[in-house]
Amino acid sequence: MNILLFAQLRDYYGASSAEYSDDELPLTVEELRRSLASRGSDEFREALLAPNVFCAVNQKVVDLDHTVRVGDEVGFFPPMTGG
Amino acid sequence: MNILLFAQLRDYYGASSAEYSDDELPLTVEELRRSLASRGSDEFREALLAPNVFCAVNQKVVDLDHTVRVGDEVGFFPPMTGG
Amino acid sequence: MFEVEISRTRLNLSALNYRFAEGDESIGALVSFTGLVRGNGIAAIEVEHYPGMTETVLRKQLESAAKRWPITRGSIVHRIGYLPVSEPIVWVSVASAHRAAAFSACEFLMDFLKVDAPFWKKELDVDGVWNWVEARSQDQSRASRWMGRDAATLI
Amino acid sequence: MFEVEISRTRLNLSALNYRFAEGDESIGALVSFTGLVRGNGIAAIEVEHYPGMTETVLRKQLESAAKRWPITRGSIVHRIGYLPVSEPIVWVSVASAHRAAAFSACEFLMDFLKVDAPFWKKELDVDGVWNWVEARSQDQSRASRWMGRDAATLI
Repeated sequence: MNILLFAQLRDYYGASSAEYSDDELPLTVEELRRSLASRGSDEFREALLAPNVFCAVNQKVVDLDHTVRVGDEVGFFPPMTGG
Repeated sequence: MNILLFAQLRDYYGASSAEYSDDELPLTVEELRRSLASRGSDEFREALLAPNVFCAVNQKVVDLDHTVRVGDEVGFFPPMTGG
Repeated sequence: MFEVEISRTRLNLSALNYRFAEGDESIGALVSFTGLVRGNGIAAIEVEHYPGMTETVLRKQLESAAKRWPITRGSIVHRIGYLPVSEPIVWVSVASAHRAAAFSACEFLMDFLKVDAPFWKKELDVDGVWNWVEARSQDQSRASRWMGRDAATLI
Repeated sequence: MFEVEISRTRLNLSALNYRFAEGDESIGALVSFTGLVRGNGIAAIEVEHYPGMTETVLRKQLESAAKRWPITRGSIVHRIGYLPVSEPIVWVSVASAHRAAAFSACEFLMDFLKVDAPFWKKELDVDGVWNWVEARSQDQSRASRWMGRDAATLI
């Protein structure tokens, strides 16, 4: 699975997506977030674990207890600032 | 004095203004309105005496007890329907 | 920059919009209202006004809006004369740093234009008969909403 | 007619406005919002988005607006990429028979676009440094105003 990262999260991670092994799924969004956070810099970890980070599964914003399954598209991003 | 008439009031009166003798001034707007109403057709009288008719003195909407003096610009008109 | 214009000729919305936003870096939000002649059983309308009074009333409405909200620019352009269906009757535009003030001021201006600016419309029906348009009570009640409200609660 | 467009090139407001109102005689009111890059100490912004999700979210917002208010058309066009000061970022336009629905729907769309559509902005400051824009809590509270309100009370 490819986890998509946007804005600050992408900048801190240094890439717009992170590879993640399908073997570890299913996981909740929160479990996935903690696991992914441990892979990056301090800056990245802090930004990803911030309480206002959003997760979208299949392009829909979901809660932290949502279950991520094989084949899902997952994205993490900070609060939106369009318009 | 020329009293300006707009929309239905002008149509019913048959002219866009009505001559009025300065000698009769000052009068309240209501006195002026009743006096003017007696000069026109039944249709005109009814339209001018309708409770929702507006009077502007010097291009400002005023109440019926406002006093009209020599030199004032007076206009009567139905509720506005712009925009 | 507050402008009022009464126009005998077709409103050029592109030109109006283009010109309106230019040259002020503090502007972050533009809200524009365009009123069009609806074709509900009519062929055209004719609009008349009270020259002089109209401009005064509209300029005062722009001043009132500027006192209630931090708006940078405001413009009201109103057509008079003969207008076929779908033709623009009125264009009201407000510019501000932020959108809340621009939305509120634009709606406020339209609500008061409807009830306080001396314009009158008649409609040409499909049988070729002209009928004066009756004032709508909803317009009066929409304008009343703004009375006595604290400007701050609307931003 | 509900349209969503993500544009890499400068928004042509004249063309957007012109095209939007054409060909529907039932339309009596158009309300348009244009967001511009404000020059408060910055030289430019850069906007990125989540392709695919953005379009889905904006289309759903148009559908929500159409459920709450009797709107005839709705269009959201949002820029991405590098935008200098005063350049239009977003254009939201709503057409309806009457103005109340058009004003409410347009403001509703902007309020939710700000908090629910996956766009992110960074600003280039006068020292040439890029800074990510922080979300504003006011935007969240403006969007919350629409929650649980009966659509009828807003018309």
